[in-house]
Amino acid sequence: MIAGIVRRHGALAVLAVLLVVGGLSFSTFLTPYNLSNLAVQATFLAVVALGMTLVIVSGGIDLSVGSTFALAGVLAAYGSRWGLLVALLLPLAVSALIGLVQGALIARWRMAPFIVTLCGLLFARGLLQLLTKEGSTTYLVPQDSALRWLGQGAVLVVLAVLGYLAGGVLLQRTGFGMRLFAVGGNEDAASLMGLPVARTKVSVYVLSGLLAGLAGVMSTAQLGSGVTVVGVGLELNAIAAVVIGGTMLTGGAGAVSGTLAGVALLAVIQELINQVGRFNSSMQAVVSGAVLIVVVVLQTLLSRARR
Amino acid sequence: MRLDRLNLRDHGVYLALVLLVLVNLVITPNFLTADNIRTQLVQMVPVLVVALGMALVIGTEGIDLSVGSVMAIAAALLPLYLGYGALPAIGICLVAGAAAGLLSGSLVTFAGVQPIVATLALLVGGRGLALVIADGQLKQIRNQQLLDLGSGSVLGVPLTVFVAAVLVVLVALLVGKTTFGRQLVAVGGNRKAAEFAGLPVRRVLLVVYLLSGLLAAGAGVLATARLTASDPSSVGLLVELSAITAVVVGGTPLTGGRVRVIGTVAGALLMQLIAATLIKHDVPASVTQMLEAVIIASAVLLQREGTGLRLRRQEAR
Amino acid sequence: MSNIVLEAVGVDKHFAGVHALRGVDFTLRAGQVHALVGENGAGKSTLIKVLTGVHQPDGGQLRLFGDAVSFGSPAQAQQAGISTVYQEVNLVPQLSVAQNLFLGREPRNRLRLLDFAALYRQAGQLLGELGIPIDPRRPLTSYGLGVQQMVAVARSVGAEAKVVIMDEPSSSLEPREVETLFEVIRKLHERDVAVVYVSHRMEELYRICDSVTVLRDGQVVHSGQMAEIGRLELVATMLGRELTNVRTVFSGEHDSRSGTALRAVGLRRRTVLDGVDLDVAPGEVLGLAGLLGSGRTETLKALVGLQPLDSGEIQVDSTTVRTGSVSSAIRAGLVLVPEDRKAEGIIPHLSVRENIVLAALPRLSVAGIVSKRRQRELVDTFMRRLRIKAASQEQRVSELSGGNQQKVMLARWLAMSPKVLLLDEPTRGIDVGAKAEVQALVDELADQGLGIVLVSSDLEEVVEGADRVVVLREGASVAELTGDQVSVDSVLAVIAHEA
Amino acid sequence: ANPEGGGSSGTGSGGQQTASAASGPTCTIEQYGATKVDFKNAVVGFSQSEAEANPFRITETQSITDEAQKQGVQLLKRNANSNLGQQVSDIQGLLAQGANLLVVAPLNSEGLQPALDAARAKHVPVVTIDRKLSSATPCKDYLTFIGSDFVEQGKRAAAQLVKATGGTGKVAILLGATGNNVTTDRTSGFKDYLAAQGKGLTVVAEQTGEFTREKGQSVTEQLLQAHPEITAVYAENDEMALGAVTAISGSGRKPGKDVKVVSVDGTRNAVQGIVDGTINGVVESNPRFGPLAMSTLRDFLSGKGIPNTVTIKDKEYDPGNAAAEVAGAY
Ligand SMILES: Nc1ncnc2c1ncn2[C@@H]1O[C@H](COP(=O)(O)OP(=O)(O)OP(=O)(O)O)[C@@H](O)[C@H]1O
Ligand SMILES: Nc1ncnc2c1ncn2[C@@H]1O[C@H](COP(=O)(O)OP(=O)(O)OP(=O)(O)O)[C@@H](O)[C@H]1O
Ligand SMILES: [Mg+2]
Ligand SMILES: [Mg+2]
Repeated sequence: MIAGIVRRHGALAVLAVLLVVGGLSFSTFLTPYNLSNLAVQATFLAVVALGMTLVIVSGGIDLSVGSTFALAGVLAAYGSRWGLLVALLLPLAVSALIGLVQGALIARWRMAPFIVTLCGLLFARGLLQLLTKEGSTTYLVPQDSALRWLGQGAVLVVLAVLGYLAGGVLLQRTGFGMRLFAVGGNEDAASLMGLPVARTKVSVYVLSGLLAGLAGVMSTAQLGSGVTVVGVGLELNAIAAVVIGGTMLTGGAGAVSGTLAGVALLAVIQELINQVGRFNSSMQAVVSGAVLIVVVVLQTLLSRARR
Repeated sequence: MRLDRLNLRDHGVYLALVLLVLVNLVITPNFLTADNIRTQLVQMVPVLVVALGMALVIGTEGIDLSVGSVMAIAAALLPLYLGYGALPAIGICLVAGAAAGLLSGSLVTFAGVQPIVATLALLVGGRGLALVIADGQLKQIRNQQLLDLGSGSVLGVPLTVFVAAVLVVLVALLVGKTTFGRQLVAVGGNRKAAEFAGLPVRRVLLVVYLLSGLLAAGAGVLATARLTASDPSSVGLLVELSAITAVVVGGTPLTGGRVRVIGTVAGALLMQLIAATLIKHDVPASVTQMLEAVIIASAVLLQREGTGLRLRRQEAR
Repeated sequence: MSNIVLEAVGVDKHFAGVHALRGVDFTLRAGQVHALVGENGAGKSTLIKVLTGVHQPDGGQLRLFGDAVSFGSPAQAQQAGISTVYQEVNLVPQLSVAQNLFLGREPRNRLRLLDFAALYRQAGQLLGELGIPIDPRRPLTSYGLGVQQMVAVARSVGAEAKVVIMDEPSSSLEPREVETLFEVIRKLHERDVAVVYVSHRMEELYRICDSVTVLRDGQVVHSGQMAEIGRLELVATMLGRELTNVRTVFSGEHDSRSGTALRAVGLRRRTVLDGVDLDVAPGEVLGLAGLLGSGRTETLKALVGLQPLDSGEIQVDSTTVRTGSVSSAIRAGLVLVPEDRKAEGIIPHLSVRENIVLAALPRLSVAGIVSKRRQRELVDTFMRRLRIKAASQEQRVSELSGGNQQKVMLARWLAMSPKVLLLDEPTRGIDVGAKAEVQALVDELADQGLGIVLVSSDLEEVVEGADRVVVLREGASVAELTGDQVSVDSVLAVIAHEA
Repeated sequence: ANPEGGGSSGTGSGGQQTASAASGPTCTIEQYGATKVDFKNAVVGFSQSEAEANPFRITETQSITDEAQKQGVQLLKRNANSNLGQQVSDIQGLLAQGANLLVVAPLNSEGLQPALDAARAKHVPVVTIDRKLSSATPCKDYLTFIGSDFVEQGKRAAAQLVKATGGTGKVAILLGATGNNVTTDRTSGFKDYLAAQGKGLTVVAEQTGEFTREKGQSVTEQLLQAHPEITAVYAENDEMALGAVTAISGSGRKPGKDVKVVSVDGTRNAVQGIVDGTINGVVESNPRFGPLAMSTLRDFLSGKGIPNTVTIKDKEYDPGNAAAEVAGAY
């Protein structure tokens, strides 16, 4: 418990330091305009990372989220010509289905999550390309579609915040959440205790798929079109955010609040590198990598020292 | 191999491989030609070499996402030192790869950072570093020795394939016949028990990541020699995923505690043949990806653990 | 006679290469406390797993209250009212004690959300009733194996069960906890709950069980009332050997030699150790006694460098060992057979051979290359000497019965030809026959001049096996008993002094 | 990648962009509704789409940087590293940092709407370069587009191939990265031209080489074995063409003779290939946007009408001019 709180605060502490340093160094950093832009842009990763947190707590991993995100975005744009309902239901149904198939392969057929979701990553991306004629077609959201209303910054942020509140309650306050911790902590024990291990695992991949899909829909709503080239590498950012947030990849421990701090931290680091402005793209990558190392080492040491 | 161990779990990948070859014999023109076999082997060399190191890392229940970037760093360094001759330049690349591996290894062992994130940081930063070293430029290789390494052959066997074969034998011996190899699988099988048994757990982990970096750098050199150019922006892109897939399809579980070297070779060959088959039949990229997903999943499904309770790894700390 | 609750008829179970159960008939009546006994590897745990849906039988039938049933998973068995404490502790270490107690049936509030206040209250109540004074909010990992075992028992009792099955629940428990356990079982008996009780401790069986089923090599060789079979006869039935060949106790005194094999002075480590002093002569067996959590395991781990120390000195054969370093302890000849063999001992994927040679590998290899032949010879020797029952050297160690896994652990360390052997619960989960063998082995090793430190929750074992006993309390050595003082009563008296 | 990866050697100095004669509607500062600022005191924000890891991008960014310096205007740069969300955020970040003129190299032809809206809300004009936004409207969502016509590039490459092969043969196409409209346009232009004026050339395979040399090489190796009848390769960038050349010689054939090769880009390595006889023709795609972009912005601020599209005139390299032009290639 206490270790969990400390771990969550690890990311928050680093975040606070960066915000102060950034605010003092750049006059254009802590402006409401800039912060709200950052918040809106971070919502997509935040929603994806929420699902990733649940999966990782259950002892798994989901590499397919980036592709599912992109596929759902394309489907939302495609479906938007038939109204808001189709624009929402079509992508969410497909994302949930992807999660369901992956979950079934992992839970019932006992395949390694890493490989199953890697296949999911390939498959969803392939499907997306098939639907868009090898990426040559981009579906547009009609100007008058209600989906565009959903894409306003404020709406996106509210959606993400609601998602995190619900995720927090789900993980900390429900039997399902306890089962996730149990399955992630000791799967054999959970099974011997009579917990529905397979059902829990399937559900968590469905949830992750749904959340990735939702993020994709939100992105399409914001961009006004089903862009095909988005979401590449999103899974790695989500994993990084989750881990920086103090969730163990070994499963059985973690919190969504930490993940939110992790997402914010990644966004702020990127923005600070941009504000410095001196680096070319290669040097930016070097700096991000180095900062990432420093952050995870700090975070790990902090959580270990106080445990 | 003992008879009672001959089961699908160990041999799913070979079965898949045989099936794919049979299918190709029927549908692909010029499949069983020496040229084609050479091409497939040559093309799979970088992935295979990376996968050998990856298999060791996965054997300890770790993972190394940085291999592609390490390949890029090696590729970027190579042309800078070719002035001193091919061998010294290659030596420098290998040292750099080992150093990168040592860095991930230290993060994992001493700082206690989880492998996937430690090496993710290096994946991001490493390629950037490679591009900084190369100033973002692709450089043509003109050193004849290196070009010979890329395109030469002895007795019809391409040199790069020969090098890879030697590495396979060395890694197989390392895993199967040495103290280190046995300690490695023990660390992956139950790290706490390995500590209780007095094994040098940290040293094993450090060396494993070091070897992975070393092999990745070697793969970077081989890829550069074959390409006749140092291309840090694209060499080894996404190779980590191909390598992990080859390792897992080859029967090494991601939960550690077991390393299948020959299986890894078969896994890499399977991946290569899938890609080649789809290209030769001009399958569009979308369908290619979907088919790859299905074939990989089926191959892994063939060798999944039996039903019943799985003895799960213990918690690391 | 009361009515039959659970029944197995002609149950068969095969594993790869092992016929674990052969036509087993088993009958359990309401209110009965039924002992299930047998050698290591006889099939007790397998039968339990078949009864509770972990394994599906290959043949035969299960009946619950006369109706044929088949459980596809432990969850189904639990829904049918069968609650089980499995042999190795199977809980979720990162979760709190309370969460472990109530996983799957957590108290909810009106919004159907978890009610933590109620959870901790009920957990505290349950633990209080069972006399387990621990904090239900703390994560389970912060407690030792014994406490965890009690938590597992509490969990099984908490459920509204008609059948409670306990597979070696007492193997890490102190006399005091065992009493608590018996109290629980008596209450279950009064509620007319049927109990299956597995243990290798004979005296326990005779105290609380009213009927008994004996398994040998997967077959039922005896079934009847406990009162109708004598203790020695029961042991002989289990082992399938003549009574005269069964020895169940240590030989007693060893002639310890002069000098010290191990000397430890002032071992201290924040919050766990607070000044432990020990010395062991070559050929001597030193017993460590104390309550659950008194720091015995911590002491042993500290000795072999698995725990860094804040202060203290350790000497083997008068040379100082670097503290906090496992390899220097091993080099000095100081080795530990740990108590939690599942988490700290075996490497489940690996074969019996590889598990045994693990620590000795560097000595079996030349220039880093290991010789398979030398491994085989070594393993062969120890498998014969310790009578390890396995299909072959190459069988996965995770497939062995609990007792045989324990012997594999012993073999791993004996293969190192140590000078000082630290044994933490060496006979935990070992059957009477094997226990005698292990005890004889300890005698023999002591006679060969090894210094031995013995920790066991079975106080009788300590008293009979040890020449001298050091009592620990709250991480400090508080008393030493020698000669005639070494008796169950006096040790208990010293321990109880604390309370 | 792209528009795409390129050859090797530094950013050649020659080859300034020139616009083809513009026609059609124009856009003035009043029509656009931008805030009037003095060009000399302006802050120009440049949003680059991809890492500067290939000659095209390196030259493009360098050209803009150099020109800003020459004109004495302040320049803020950001790079989205192929991440569309990042580019949206980059553009907003540039606005937050006070940019009052924007030059954007879009990562994708769709999906920048939120960023364009943000610029509009701040009355900041946006010049897009190198990749056209398809559904956005010039003079409303953005000021103008400066860049090449990728379809036209594909057609010109086809014309070169017809000339080199004499109009008959089997062609393999090395496609660029999937999901990229540069790929789509260069493919359709190429195929349209063959359908109209190169019926003797049949496409036997089209596989992606992802704009990289390595993929270009390995894909070509596979294709040459599966289709030994291939006599021509159309690579959608120079890098893949250079990979194909290595593959062709590896198979024992002569690149440029047994198998003809044409590509798009105009990097120095490829033009050198023409000189060496291994490549038969290259269509240029000029990355030096700096002068044209800056002068467009300056003209706009001074009240001139800006055409909705400024199409640049790309050169073409063939055996006739390669030796003379190679020094000016980038
Ligand atoms: N999963 C398995 N795979 C293969 N063999 C198994 C498996 N589980 C048990 N066995 C074998 O079945 C036999 C019975 O084992 P079981 O665990 O039931 O013994 P036990 O009576 O509980 O012994 P102990 O007293 O040591 O716990 C043993 O020979 C064991 O090796
Ligand atoms: N009431 C308690 N009963 C048992 N263990 C407790 C209790 N309270 C705390 N503990 C913790 O359990 C841990 C077990 O310590 P250790 O294993 O060294 O003791 P032990 O004497 O070997 O007992 P065990 O029989 O559990 O192995 C200690 O760190 C102690 O903090
Ligand atoms: Mg048992
Ligand atoms: Mg203990």
